[in-house]
Amino acid sequence: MRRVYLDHSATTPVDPEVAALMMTYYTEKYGNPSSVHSFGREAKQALEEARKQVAELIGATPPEVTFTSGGTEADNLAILGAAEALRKKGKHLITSAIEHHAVLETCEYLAKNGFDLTVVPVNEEGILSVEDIRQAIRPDTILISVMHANNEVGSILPIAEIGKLAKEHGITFHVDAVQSLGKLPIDVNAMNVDLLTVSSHKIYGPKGVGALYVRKGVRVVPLVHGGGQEKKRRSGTENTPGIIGFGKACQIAGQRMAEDARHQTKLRDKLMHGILQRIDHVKVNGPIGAKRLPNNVNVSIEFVEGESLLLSLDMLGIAASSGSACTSGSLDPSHVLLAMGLVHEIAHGSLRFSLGRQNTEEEIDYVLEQLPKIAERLRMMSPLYDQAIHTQQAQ
Amino acid sequence: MRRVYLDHSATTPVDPEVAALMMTYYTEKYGNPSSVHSFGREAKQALEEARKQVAELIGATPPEVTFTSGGTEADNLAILGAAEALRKKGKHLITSAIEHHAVLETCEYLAKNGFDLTVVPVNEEGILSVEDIRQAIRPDTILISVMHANNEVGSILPIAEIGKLAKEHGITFHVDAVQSLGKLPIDVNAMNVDLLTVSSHKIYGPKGVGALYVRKGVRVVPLVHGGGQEKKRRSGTENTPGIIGFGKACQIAGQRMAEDARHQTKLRDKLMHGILQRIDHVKVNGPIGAKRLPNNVNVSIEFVEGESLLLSLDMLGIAASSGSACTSGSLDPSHVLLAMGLVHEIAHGSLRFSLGRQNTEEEIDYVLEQLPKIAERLRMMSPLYDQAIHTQQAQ
Amino acid sequence: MYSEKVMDHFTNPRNVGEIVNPDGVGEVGNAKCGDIMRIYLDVEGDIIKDVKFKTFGCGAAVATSSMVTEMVKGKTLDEAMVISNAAVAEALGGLPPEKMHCSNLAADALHAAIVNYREKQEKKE
Amino acid sequence: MYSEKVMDHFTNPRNVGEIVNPDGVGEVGNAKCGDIMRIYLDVEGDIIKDVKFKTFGCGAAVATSSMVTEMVKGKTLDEAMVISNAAVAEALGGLPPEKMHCSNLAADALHAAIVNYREKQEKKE
Ligand SMILES: Cc1ncc(COP(=O)(O)O)c(C=O)c1O
Ligand SMILES: Cc1ncc(COP(=O)(O)O)c(C=O)c1O
Repeated sequence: MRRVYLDHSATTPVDPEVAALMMTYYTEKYGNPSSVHSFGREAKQALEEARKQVAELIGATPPEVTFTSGGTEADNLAILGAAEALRKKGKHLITSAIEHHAVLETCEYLAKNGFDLTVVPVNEEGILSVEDIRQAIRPDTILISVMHANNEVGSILPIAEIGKLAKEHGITFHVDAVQSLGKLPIDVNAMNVDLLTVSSHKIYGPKGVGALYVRKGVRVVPLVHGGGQEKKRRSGTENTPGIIGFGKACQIAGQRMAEDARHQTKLRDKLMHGILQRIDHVKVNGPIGAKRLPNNVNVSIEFVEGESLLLSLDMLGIAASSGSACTSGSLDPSHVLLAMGLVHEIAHGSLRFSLGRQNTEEEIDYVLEQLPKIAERLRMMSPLYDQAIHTQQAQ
Repeated sequence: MRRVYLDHSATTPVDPEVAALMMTYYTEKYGNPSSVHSFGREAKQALEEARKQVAELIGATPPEVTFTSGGTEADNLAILGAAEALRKKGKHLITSAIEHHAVLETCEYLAKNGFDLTVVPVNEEGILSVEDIRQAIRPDTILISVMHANNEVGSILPIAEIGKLAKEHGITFHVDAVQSLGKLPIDVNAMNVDLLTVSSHKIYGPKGVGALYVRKGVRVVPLVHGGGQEKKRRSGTENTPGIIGFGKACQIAGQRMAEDARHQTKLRDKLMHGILQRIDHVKVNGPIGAKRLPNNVNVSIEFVEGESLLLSLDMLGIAASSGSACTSGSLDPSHVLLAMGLVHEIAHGSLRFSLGRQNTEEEIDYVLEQLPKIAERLRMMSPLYDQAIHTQQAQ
Repeated sequence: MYSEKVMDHFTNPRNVGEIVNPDGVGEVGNAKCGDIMRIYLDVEGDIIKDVKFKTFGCGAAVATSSMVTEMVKGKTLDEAMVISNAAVAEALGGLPPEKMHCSNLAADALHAAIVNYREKQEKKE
Repeated sequence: MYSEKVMDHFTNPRNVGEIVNPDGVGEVGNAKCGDIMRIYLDVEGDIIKDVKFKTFGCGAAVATSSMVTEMVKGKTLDEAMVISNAAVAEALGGLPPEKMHCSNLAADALHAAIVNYREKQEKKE
């Protein structure tokens, strides 16, 4: 069966060049980078090369990059680690309503353990106002954590402005850049970021690898204790093949960023407009144009439920995702869509297509051919649809 | 140049069959196991298969296995997580003097944060007495953490007896089985273990993957917050290819355990006896015979320093390790050797060879041919050697 | 995730649609929680002659709706009243645990339709 | 880890050995910390005619010992006294940071040997 993968914000395939490089480090250059011998030294050298590659993509210096087991751990290390390091200075944290669970849950864990948390709202496009952050700042604010781009609706947040504000107030600033890495230029200095989370498996690197940028001079208390690897910031035998793969993926992403953005923006707009043309009662979620990630399409198909859409697409080989409660394992639909003011029934019907390097126009045509039929079929089954149609006709 | 890898306790090469399987999950079956679509489902299915494979090797049920980013994280999750979960019950922890840093440092972190810690000593073979554990137990003891086999000297500890004791007293029992997995039979039920740490890269699986066995009914507070993966015990997108590799490595290790042990015991004894025959003033560290891991050789070559030995071996392509301070990054030699009562100068001269599946008799012959020359050369340089020889002659 | 039988009922749902002037209608759920099921009944004597459904919800919601209609067509109302959500799930070869509570409401919708029918009958009498 | 020059001095250490009846001997370090360096001097007038070392220690310890002997052979005692550990490390093309303190003591051993020589001379006088 034909398979069209449009869920790159969930995870990406590993670039074949990256995978081939990793293979070498699994089976041949398999030394432990802490070892004195040549097996260890060749691993160590490659590890440091990867650190350089990651640093380069975000405008950092290599010693400021700490490797972790992924974006989630990096978010936790940033937030728990900075809060612990700064707890004598204050106990107030600021974050946004549309952060990833890795940030929100961690902030909420702290809120339950003696810290105060302000969650700044977003507008209907999924963007927060810098003014709201300014208003939230208190004398005891120690940390602001705001994502660079949102994983569900692709909204891009005004990080540089928040960074300026945080710097003025001497507040540590953490940015979750998992979704923007490789898609938008990142410069930790120009953006005045102190801590920045990145993850490998969203940029054609392997799963289970991420990194936290920690600005020189900023302290984070480690989460994991042991052998003292990663300059004592993160103990545990380094996942060298994974890290090396991540480094390579960063290098490739840096080289291809403009080309990738151009390609994906084109497909994005084709898909978004195509859906709006072919299906009525569709709402676009997130901003339109430059404030949106080049690879994100998010629409709500009214009167139908997200998981049903996903299953129907899946039977045709099309992989997408939804903010429906049924796909999140919780009883509520996506907190991001709700924070943007969507009513529950529309949030339940949300559908995210996230594009990748390998997608083609032809694949988009296939989706545009199939999706209207699916929506039609599910709407014919939906008690909400005839209600709405009747109401409309009555008006 | 010829390369002989004898540092398998530091890390192992990935089994080619394991690596090939992982490759598929990097580049083809790359879905996120949380996704609804077929890419997600095939990843999820393989993940659960791996959970079964790991569970099987330790006599557990699959839901009792939580995947982590390695042995270090699993040790931390066990100790920090159980201590946090049980802090209302008591605050006393017991561990041994020869644990890995991942356990010792974590226990010491807790000791600095309101818990009491008893570190039970070991004898000159690197084995503790169950009686000492019994003596250490207090009414408020909540956790005992003892390793199954030591990574430096290969001593095997009386886990089943400690498990019995812990159970009698209703104390949670954690075992670091990183070095014994695949080498010794493990049965969490027969051994009365509540929490058990394993790591993939010591058994021909990939680095950056491990697991914590958590007995049904035992609670550990998570270290990492977020999307709620691994039944909320460990958030973060699962490292599916790594986990699948680990599962496969467990399966292979289970099948080969007896054969591996036979092969490595033979090489171990050949190497150990060969060194004793060919070099004078050599001390064996750790037990001799059945209480020693099949793949561990640890000797102190008196009057010479460990790193010099390693470098000299490395120049001949032989990879080994040492408990010398110079290789640990600290100012003291191995805490394990010191706990066994070795004087500093002898601990500094320790040399560990850890054998693996692929090692051959011929490789051992090569080491036995080269090592005496190296020892001789370094001793000729050593001010301790002529002192000792003069003292001896004077007697 | 879903069994083959669930996927079959999701892909080819039985008895989907409306009955014009039904003898009974039942609806459960709400859009907030993401599942709404409506069941229409045509009753002759004590027998369910025809049954149709409309459902807004996930795969499990559609499949349980479809399954329940198949299970009760031709049955007496009393027989239909004792069919539980669990029985529907079982007839589908099981549901994922997280779907057992929120999306497994089709029997409730059926029961609501029967109650609605009986209420109407009482009024007539 | 180590530069080529360090490895060269480790592999082919210059001036390793003892001087029988040396004019001066210096020793620093102790076995506890893992590094002991002993330096023997043969002095003629003010000039270091011969120098030998024995070292127990890591690669850096051996290499710095070897390097310092090479640096001072033929030099005056005063010239030798101003050679620092840092200068030895630099002559080796640098050392890993963690080796700069614990294993970089060869100049100290040399200085101790010179002091020993001078003390002996004073006694003779
Ligand atoms: C914005 C954002 N932050 C954090 C994460 C977590 O990263 P990881 O999947 O590497 O744990 C993700 C992806 O799941 C994400 O999209
Ligand atoms: C006994 C023991 N425990 C824990 C660890 C840590 O495991 P990992 O290297 O997977 O972090 C190791 C290995 O380094 C070990 O030998």
